[in-house]
Amino acid sequence: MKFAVIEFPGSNCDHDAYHATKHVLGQEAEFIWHKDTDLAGADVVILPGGFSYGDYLRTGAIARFSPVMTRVREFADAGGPVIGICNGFQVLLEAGLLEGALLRNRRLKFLCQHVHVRVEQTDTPFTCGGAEGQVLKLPIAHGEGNYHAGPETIAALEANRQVIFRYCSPDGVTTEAANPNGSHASIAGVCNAGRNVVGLMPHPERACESALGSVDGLVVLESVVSALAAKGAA
Amino acid sequence: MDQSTIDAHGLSADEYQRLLEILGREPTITELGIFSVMWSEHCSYKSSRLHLRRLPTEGPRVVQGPGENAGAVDIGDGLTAVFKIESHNHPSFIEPYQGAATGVGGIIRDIFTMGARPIALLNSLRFGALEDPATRHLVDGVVAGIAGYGNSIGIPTVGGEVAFEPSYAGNPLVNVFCLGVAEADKLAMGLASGAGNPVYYVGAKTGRDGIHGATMASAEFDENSADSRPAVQVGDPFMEKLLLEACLEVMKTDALVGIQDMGAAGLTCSTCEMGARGDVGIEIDVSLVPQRETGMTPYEIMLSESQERMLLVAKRGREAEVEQVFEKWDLHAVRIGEVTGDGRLRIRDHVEVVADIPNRQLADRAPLYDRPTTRPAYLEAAQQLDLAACKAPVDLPRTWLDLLGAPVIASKHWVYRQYDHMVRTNTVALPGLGAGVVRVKGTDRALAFSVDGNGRYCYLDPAEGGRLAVAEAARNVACAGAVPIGATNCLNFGNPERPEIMWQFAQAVDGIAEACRALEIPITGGNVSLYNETDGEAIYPTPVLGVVGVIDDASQVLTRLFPAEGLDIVLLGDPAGALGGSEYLKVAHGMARGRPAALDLDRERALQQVLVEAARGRLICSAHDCAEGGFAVTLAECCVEGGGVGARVELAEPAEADDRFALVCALFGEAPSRVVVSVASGQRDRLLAHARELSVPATVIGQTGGDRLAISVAGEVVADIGLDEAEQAWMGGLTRHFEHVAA
Amino acid sequence: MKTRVFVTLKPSVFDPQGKTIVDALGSMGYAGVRDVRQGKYFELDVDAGTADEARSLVSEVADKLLANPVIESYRVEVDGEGNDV
Amino acid sequence: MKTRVFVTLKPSVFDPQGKTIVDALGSMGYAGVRDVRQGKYFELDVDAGTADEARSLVSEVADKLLANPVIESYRVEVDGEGNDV
Ligand SMILES: Nc1ncnc2c1ncn2[C@@H]1O[C@H](COP(=O)(O)OP(=O)(O)O)[C@@H](O)[C@H]1O
Ligand SMILES: [Mg+2]
Repeated sequence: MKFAVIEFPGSNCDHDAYHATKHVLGQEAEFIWHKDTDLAGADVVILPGGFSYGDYLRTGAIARFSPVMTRVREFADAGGPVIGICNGFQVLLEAGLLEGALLRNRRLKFLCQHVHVRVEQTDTPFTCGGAEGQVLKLPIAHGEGNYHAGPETIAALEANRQVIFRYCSPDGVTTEAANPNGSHASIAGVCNAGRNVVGLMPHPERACESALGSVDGLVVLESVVSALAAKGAA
Repeated sequence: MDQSTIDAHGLSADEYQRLLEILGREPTITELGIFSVMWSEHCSYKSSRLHLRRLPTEGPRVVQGPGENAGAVDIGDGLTAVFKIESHNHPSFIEPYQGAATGVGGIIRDIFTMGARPIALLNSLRFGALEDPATRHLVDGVVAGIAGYGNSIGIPTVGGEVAFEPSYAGNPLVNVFCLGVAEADKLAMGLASGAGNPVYYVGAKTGRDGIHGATMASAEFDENSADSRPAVQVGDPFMEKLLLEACLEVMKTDALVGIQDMGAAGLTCSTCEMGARGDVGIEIDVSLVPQRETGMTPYEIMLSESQERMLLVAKRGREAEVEQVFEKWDLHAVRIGEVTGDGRLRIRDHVEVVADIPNRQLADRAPLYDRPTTRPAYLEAAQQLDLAACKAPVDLPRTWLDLLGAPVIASKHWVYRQYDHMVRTNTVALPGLGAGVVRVKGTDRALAFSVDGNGRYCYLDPAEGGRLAVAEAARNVACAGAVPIGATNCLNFGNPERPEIMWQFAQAVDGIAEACRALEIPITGGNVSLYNETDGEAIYPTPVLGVVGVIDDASQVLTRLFPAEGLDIVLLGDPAGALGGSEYLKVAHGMARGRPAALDLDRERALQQVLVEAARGRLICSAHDCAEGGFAVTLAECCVEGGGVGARVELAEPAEADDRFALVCALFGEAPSRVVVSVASGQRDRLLAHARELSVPATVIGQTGGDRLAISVAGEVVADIGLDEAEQAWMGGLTRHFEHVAA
Repeated sequence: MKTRVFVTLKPSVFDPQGKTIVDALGSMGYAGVRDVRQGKYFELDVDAGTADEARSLVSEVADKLLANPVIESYRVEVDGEGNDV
Repeated sequence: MKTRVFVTLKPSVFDPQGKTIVDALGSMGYAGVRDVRQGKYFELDVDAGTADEARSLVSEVADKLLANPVIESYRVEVDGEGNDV
């Protein structure tokens, strides 16, 4: 199975996504430069975290015009699994592949720390290996992760079960104190209507080895490996 | 050249005379500008060079000592750690966000210029008292600036230190350390060679930024400096990220001869130094230099300090390869000149020659001063500590909590949570847990680093302060389980033209040199920042040491936290502490007096050896150095943060038990070479035996467990606080000052 | 031709920056500042024959890039047009 | 009373954001955009009896908090004043 890790100018978690998929999961992985016009036959696309175009103007705003994004959109439209992590999530939102927007963190400061998120839905390729209500300990590192969408969008997302992760306390309760950035309804990650495109602010790729303090990110990355294996077998 | 122009360039009569000798004629204005920045304190180290020679710079692991853009030490597996520390004090005072941000940008360039991929940043910060809103504004801006740059470029900031003392109110210190890893045989050098080889300029366009920035860093502030502010440099971390990736990629091609970043004194310094190191000349045409503003003169182009620019010398015939790599990153390498065989730095504006200087002489004949030194008069009185007029504390638990909440001691999470400290997925000890530790992918190893320096100790005894700074940084690294293998230093002092300041400087260098020699930690580079004064008030003399250590097995890394209940607590080192220069004296009595406790270098060395070997043998479960606040504070720091465990300890009766301050000394007195470790009972005797072998005192003082922290002396509980109280005081001590700071 | 674009958060969107500024001003004694909203301001210098041309170019750029329609709205001003504030 | 504050980088100060936006627009085919400078825009609702009072309050606030005088300059507009652009 092959992961494509998209590299925008300024991406800085590209190597982390590559390391986690290639060296920890033992899968194939390839960097795809933002000017490339094909995805090298990848089965999964990762839009990594970082600061594409320095986060100038707005996070993800410039990256979404990169040539490679046309291919990513086609891949997603055809049902291919796409995950946007942190800045990658921001790019997916700007590109309209996911709904909503991310505002400055409630307290304005950039925040780097471990948080807990609850898995809300398990029928996406990135959560199928988890259990509903399972609590994952994952790092965040962002200044603009405060999820916002209009009331109708929120209602639709909730009705269609498109909220995939919510910030919560270690025992799984969503509280204001456990919401690090002020996100609406503690939303930490969402998926599209087709459920194959997922975006989240926490970094699963930073939590795949016990030396780094948590292995809960494996739930996310191993899910897609088993989802695709199952599909291949079927 | 008229005298006022010469004066405006800060050249003394002697220096100007030397310039005339070298040129054999009157200089052009561009030449005068070039000499003035190359011979400024900042670039030439004219006041400090003589002293820096006393620092030990050699050792079996040293791959690159001082002289290049950064030093390098061997870390095994054919890899080297490339690291350096730099100050950005003056710019950060003028514009805290941009000053700190561009400081980070500058030190990162020094590292990747050497061909190393930067993998960690640390910072050492000093500000005035936090009660002053102006200080809070500075702290907020500086921290945001460090975060803004480091986070964006994607290099984790894994540690540092912050202290607050009134002496830094008008002159904060912002020192930034960066470390990268390179293959030992692939280090790049900042040198030019081969007449006819093309010289390339790459990166941001040149504007009128920070012209005379290097001379600014070489003059003290006064009331007028607020008005004569030069254009502030604005950092562009996105550009630097592109440069970083493109330069590392270009270096893999072997089409490069040399490379150097344009830091202070920009194009002037980079052309001159690259030429001088390779003993060649360089000729460039400034009209080819990409410019952001119109109508720039050759003088301005040569002296601009615009950020995010690099100078490269490529091999003739390999131009296309170099240009292609930069194109890929949307950077356009521009050929602005070539290497020449005549040893001259020749600057043209189209066809007109605007400067023509013998390069070696510009670099090598920079002035060197043996400035007079005098022992400062304040020392006599300041070193006397008379507590007769002081009230001894009646409520020791209260004093304990007050110290835990003192901003110098309290948790710095308000600072480091703003820094991405996990990017690159190497950080195996998060900031706040002791030394920063990152693993080296592709090996089993990890590197640990700490930056330390106590300005108050140095103020009270500069030589001892220098020794203590080395020892503390190295001890912090050893507490993580790492063997200290190299150091860099940033020497922040006042005006060197004052003999008292120069004396502090010379003494501190002696102290650092002595300790580095004894602990076998070579200095591979560093930075000197002088003229840190405002209206004649100097900062505390503040040498900051950055020590790098290596751990062969990354899974053996230790932090400060007691990991479980039921462990034995052992104090390594002599239990006695002293109040001279202590944080207790400052917090409880508002005094900076006495002498810091003296360092025994043999003891220190043995202690660090015990720590490293105990970590390697997995004898101990945690280790934490007794620093500011003494034993009691250290013990609490082993317990607090997110579900820690309590502790109950028993100390021996102090020798001068009848002294009113005997208990205070035992609890809050400070002294080097003391470390609190936790150990599983099965390993305890091995640890004690091992310590005994190396003549390091080791005392079992208690056990971990429960939800209280209790210290008894001679069977009687003298201080007992709740874990939650301790945690609250410590977690809130710094943060509470920032509840109302706007963005 | 000189043009200006003002990007503001839609009224329904919470503005954490504005809120922090109001709070800070309150604690500095400026209680008279009741509300603050922070937006972005761009000055664009464009090649255009007429003010109309400039406006249509800049509006397109604002639509596509400068503003995020999910949370923001924008307003364009062009030199030489009668700009009402 | 409604007021507006425009904060811009001083002309000599480098604006990396503006530059990145121009470059991005260039590669999107908008070569007609020659230069972009990005600034901040604030809408302040203040208690003030007269436009003059509002202007002096807002100018003070801009000086102290909204603009960084070392690298930025600002301009204030008050509803009901004849604002020249
Ligand atoms: N400016 C900073 N940036 C990042 N981490 C910091 C900073 N200041 C302090 N820390 C972290 O907080 C912890 C405590 O710092 P310090 O009190 O200096 O420790 P020590 O007394 O062991 O030297 C360390 O882990 C350090 O890395
Ligand atoms: Mg320290």
